Amino acid sequence: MSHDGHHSVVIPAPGPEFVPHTVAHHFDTPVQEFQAAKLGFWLFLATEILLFGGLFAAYFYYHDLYPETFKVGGQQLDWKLGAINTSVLLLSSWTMAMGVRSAQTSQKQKTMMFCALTVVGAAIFMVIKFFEYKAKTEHGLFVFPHMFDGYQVDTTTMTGSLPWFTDVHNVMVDSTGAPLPHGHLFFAIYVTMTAIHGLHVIIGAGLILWVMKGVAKGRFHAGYYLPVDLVGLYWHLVDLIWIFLFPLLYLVP
Amino acid sequence: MNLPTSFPPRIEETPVLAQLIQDPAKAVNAIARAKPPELDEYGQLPKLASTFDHVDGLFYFTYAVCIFFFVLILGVLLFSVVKYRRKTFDQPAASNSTHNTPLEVVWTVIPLIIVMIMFAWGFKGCLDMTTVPQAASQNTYKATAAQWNWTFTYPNHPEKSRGEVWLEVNKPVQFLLESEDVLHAFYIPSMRVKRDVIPGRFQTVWFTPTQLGDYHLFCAEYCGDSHSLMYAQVHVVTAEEFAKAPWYTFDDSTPAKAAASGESIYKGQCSACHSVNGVAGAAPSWAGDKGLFKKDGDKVVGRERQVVENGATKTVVADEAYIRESIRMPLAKLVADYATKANMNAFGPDKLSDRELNAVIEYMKTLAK
Amino acid sequence: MSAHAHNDDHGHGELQMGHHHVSSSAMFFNVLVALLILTVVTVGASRIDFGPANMLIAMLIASVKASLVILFFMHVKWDTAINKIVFLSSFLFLSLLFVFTLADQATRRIDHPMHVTKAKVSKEWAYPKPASSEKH
Amino acid sequence: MTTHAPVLDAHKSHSEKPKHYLNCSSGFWSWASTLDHKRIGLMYLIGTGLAFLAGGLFALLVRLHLWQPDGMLFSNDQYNQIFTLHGAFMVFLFVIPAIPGSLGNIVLPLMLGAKDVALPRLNLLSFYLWLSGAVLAALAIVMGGFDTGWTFYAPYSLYTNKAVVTIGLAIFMLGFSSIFTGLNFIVTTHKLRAPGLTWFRMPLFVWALYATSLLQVLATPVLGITILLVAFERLYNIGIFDPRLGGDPVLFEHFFWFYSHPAVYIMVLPAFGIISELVTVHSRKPLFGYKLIAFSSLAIAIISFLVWGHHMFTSGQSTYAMFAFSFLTFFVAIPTAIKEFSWVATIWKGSIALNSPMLYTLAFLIIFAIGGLTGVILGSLNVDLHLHDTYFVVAHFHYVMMGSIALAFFAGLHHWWPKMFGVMYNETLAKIACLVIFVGFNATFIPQFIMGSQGMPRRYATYVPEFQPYHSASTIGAMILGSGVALMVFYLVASLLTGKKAMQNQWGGVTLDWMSPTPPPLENFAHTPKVTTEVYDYSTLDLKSTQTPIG
Repeated sequence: MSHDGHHSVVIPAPGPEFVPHTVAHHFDTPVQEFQAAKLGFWLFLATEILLFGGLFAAYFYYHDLYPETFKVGGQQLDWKLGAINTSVLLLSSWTMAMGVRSAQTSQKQKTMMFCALTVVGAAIFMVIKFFEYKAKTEHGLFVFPHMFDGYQVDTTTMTGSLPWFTDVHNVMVDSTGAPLPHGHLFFAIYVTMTAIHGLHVIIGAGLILWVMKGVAKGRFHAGYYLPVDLVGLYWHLVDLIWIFLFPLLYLVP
Repeated sequence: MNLPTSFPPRIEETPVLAQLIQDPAKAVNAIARAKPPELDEYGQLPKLASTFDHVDGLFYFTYAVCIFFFVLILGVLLFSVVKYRRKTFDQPAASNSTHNTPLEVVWTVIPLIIVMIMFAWGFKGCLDMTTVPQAASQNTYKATAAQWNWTFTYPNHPEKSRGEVWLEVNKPVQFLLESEDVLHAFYIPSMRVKRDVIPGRFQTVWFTPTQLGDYHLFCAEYCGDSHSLMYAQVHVVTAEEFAKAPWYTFDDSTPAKAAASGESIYKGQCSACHSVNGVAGAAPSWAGDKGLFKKDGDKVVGRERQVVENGATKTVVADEAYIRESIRMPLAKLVADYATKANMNAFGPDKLSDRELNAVIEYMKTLAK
Repeated sequence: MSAHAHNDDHGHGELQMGHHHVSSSAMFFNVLVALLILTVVTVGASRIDFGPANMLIAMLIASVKASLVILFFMHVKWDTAINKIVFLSSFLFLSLLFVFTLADQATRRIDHPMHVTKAKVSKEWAYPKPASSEKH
Repeated sequence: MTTHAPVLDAHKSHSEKPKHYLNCSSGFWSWASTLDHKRIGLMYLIGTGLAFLAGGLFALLVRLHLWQPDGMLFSNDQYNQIFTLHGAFMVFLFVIPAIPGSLGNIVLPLMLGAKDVALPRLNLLSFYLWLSGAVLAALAIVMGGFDTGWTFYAPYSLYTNKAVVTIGLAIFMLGFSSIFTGLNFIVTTHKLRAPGLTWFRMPLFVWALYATSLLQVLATPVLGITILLVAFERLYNIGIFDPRLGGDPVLFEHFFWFYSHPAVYIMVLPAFGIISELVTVHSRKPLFGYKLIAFSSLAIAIISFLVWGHHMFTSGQSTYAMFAFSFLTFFVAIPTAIKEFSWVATIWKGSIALNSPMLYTLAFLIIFAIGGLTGVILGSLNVDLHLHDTYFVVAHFHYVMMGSIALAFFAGLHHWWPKMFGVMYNETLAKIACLVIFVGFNATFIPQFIMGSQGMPRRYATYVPEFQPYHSASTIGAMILGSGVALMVFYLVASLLTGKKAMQNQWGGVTLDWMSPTPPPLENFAHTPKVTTEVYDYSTLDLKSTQTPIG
């Protein structure tokens, strides 16, 4: 993309362990490049908020329609695990913020360490999530192996059942022992929200690993730390969503 | 992966553009019998047959406003194009004005006032249409929508009617709308009423029919294959005629009368899917080589047909017992050609009494050849 | 982790990438502590029944936590005006979805008390039974 | 104005032909991996153009089928698939991406004096997402088709045994393609404006694209999650929209229209932008009420988020919600009316060149007046209860979506065609085609207004016989319309092969897009231009450039 008249701007490396950064050809200044990318990323984060927003709207809608179902459903989740996971994510958000800070101040080793700690946090989060899902399967509240079995209708009695929702301990009942309306709905929403969130955790961890590759090569320093910053923002967003998911799902108000 | 297609979908599986034949059910559909309603004096709307005259009033008011603005815009446009046409390539504009604040205020404020009038008028009318008066709620019908037919339950009569409904003139009526499967919409153009029918809850609609006559009732919310065949007729009759319960025509005192009654049930409930001319449609035809009954001398006997029961193919005779089971529990034995398209709702005794079922079978027998 | 505080350099870094703000480690740590404390508060508040205000209180605490993350961890406090507007507007437009959808649902029941039954119309639609007899 | 062209390869510099973005490199890979906004725009143009032709073909089949009450060609099931294909192709593959993707991509950076869009790689990704979505949509036809209507209303879309998950995935991709285009344009407009190009010196096409982009970014994600939930519902019966499982189909409608009403403005705002641009250039007169038009674009964008419930007046919303939505709906009429009046006032006392882009523009102004005004009829609550889901609505939104947006797209295409390719099409044929399209369009949809107000419901494969005269008239109109479009495609393609050279500044525009060489070189401007004059100041126009052929 080199041609007459245009010389790309180069940001020098602050030290021998770093490499310089060349500003993309269509930007006149590094500031322009930085701000453009950052604005673009904030816009992307806004779309993520709205994407999750649809799920939250559905949550509130049905929480309003079937309050008892949601209350009892929430009691089936282990709030202690939820609280631990919340703390893990908050800690990892902190390590990510520190990672970005280290990149801003050209501290290569510390950037590496903090990014690695963040990935460890992501891993702990997903492992705990796995055990929670496993418990849901065992209790018949969301039987993952049967999730694609469809809605089974007994054609003689004309009653339907969901293979993924068997409620083996008969917990989705009201105080008189009568089944609550649409007990499955809480768990459907729980799994959908946490699974999409979990997917973001995995993607975020992948992005951090990718950034660590660049850190190792010395590409990010005080002059150019944009990718670290953006991935950091993404990771904080994942944390942000969980901050709302935790009280809504584990401590249903 | 098991997609949730086993219940209620009754959508025939037809490869795109593969089957260029017409739907056989059309020929017998009630639509063919429909008599067009009159139009009003401007020829734009069907003649109003209810008390909701504010719909017409606002419609024509808005229409007039639209025509005024359209003519205004068109006039200025055409005048400018003729008068200020560029004749030489370097001709400058006759004026370089970039704004005119009074003019801009005028064309912001005047439309604003006009649309606020429209809003208030429309909302007042809408309140009228959604607030059910006492008199109407005491005359509550139930309209049950299913793919693809309408069934009506009357306030003071045990019999239902299908594909047709009778109303008393000048008596406010409320319809309680329920759906058995997907979204439908209850739409009577001449009465100016429309309401979606939503599965899982009741919707209501009310009006006062003021003109005697027959009116269209359409399904206005897309509901699948035979959406356009989901038609019913509204008969507005005098109080004397209404007292005779004209929808109650069921008579099985003789086999011939039973067959006639069966035929009318067929037209209301079955004709959207089952043909009686031997052409296969969304469901097996009742007549023809793969039909139900055949003539054996002067006796009418059931034909043999291939069915799938619990996944196994077997041959059965289409006799009364088989037909009764197929209506009460349609998914028990599936006709082999349609085994993958399991698509019929069960007709329990609440929908089709034993006597009615026998009448339908009586009608089926008249199709034997 | 406060051991890292010794090499803090407060204030602004190099201006190669435009004005950017390097926050102090101590500040990040304080925010983290606040977030963890608020998590405990969330759990504690859920143990007390405030009646209809339960949801409001839970969401309020979550919003405070979210604001901390947004302002400090995500540096929004020091970001450009346009970036602030962009991110805030996503919440604003989301609230439109919430307000109109939930308002419709809530006022529908005033319209037609019948909707309170909010359940099966025709008997063919049983609730999916918690089929405890039917073990998978 | 300079005709500087970047010299890419020294050994080719002896070539006499000036290098521009079309001939600076060649070969499949140079296009498939290009980051140049103009090349990506051209690929969008070809892709969305083909989608338009496919969607148009489906429309002609629909119209042919409806020639007689029992239907002519298809079974009901096939008809339902064809009208769904028509709607889905036109909406998701053509109308939403066409103007931003093709003309927007090509013109926006030129108008800003930028070398490219801010995020060129994202731009290419956005095109490939569009392409994957298109391929997947085509695959869905083979995998069993889809017959839900483009609206995917639950619960029918949950129960039908067609390829709904596949088409849902396609729409998810198309949605993100649209988001990324919008995101890119916002960033470009904020960060890459040439020095001196203040917000109120930006051409109105840029303002319109900017407002569109806000909608794309803020509304489309909700469609994404809605479609995802429909897919989950079909795959593992979550019950959010399924009434059998306690879900509420009306919630689906809320989610869907939260996106799809703003989507109407995602479609129409760029069209407004094109018309604003063309009206001033071809009248050679500053745009009347520039600031009001610019702000009305933003006003429309914001109000459009508050009115989605007017698609649901019959679907069992509460009366309170209907009140709010109807009230707010009427407010959209005001900025829209302001635009229409301002365009007409710009033409008044202008120097009006009756060339083909201007003819398309005039056709737009007339058709959009009808489309907009009939929208007012539908905004009234009680009248809508009668007209909702009838052919009146069908005719209304075709007047807006086909009549206005497609015509504006054609107008813009004719306007920037010489800029994009350096050749001119046959003006006589172009004028004939414009007339044929205008006549055919009105012949198709005026009968639909009439039968709609008489109660003809939409999405009917068969109909009561009394509507046959209108349906037949509409079918004849559609054939005329189809032949007009065919003629247009013919002379546009022919111009690429045999067209005569365009002028440097074919129409006498004074915005930055006409200041770069024609066709533009790879990075648009040899030097970043500096803007010193107000927008649409025709006293600065160099009249000679409108008479000097390129090259």
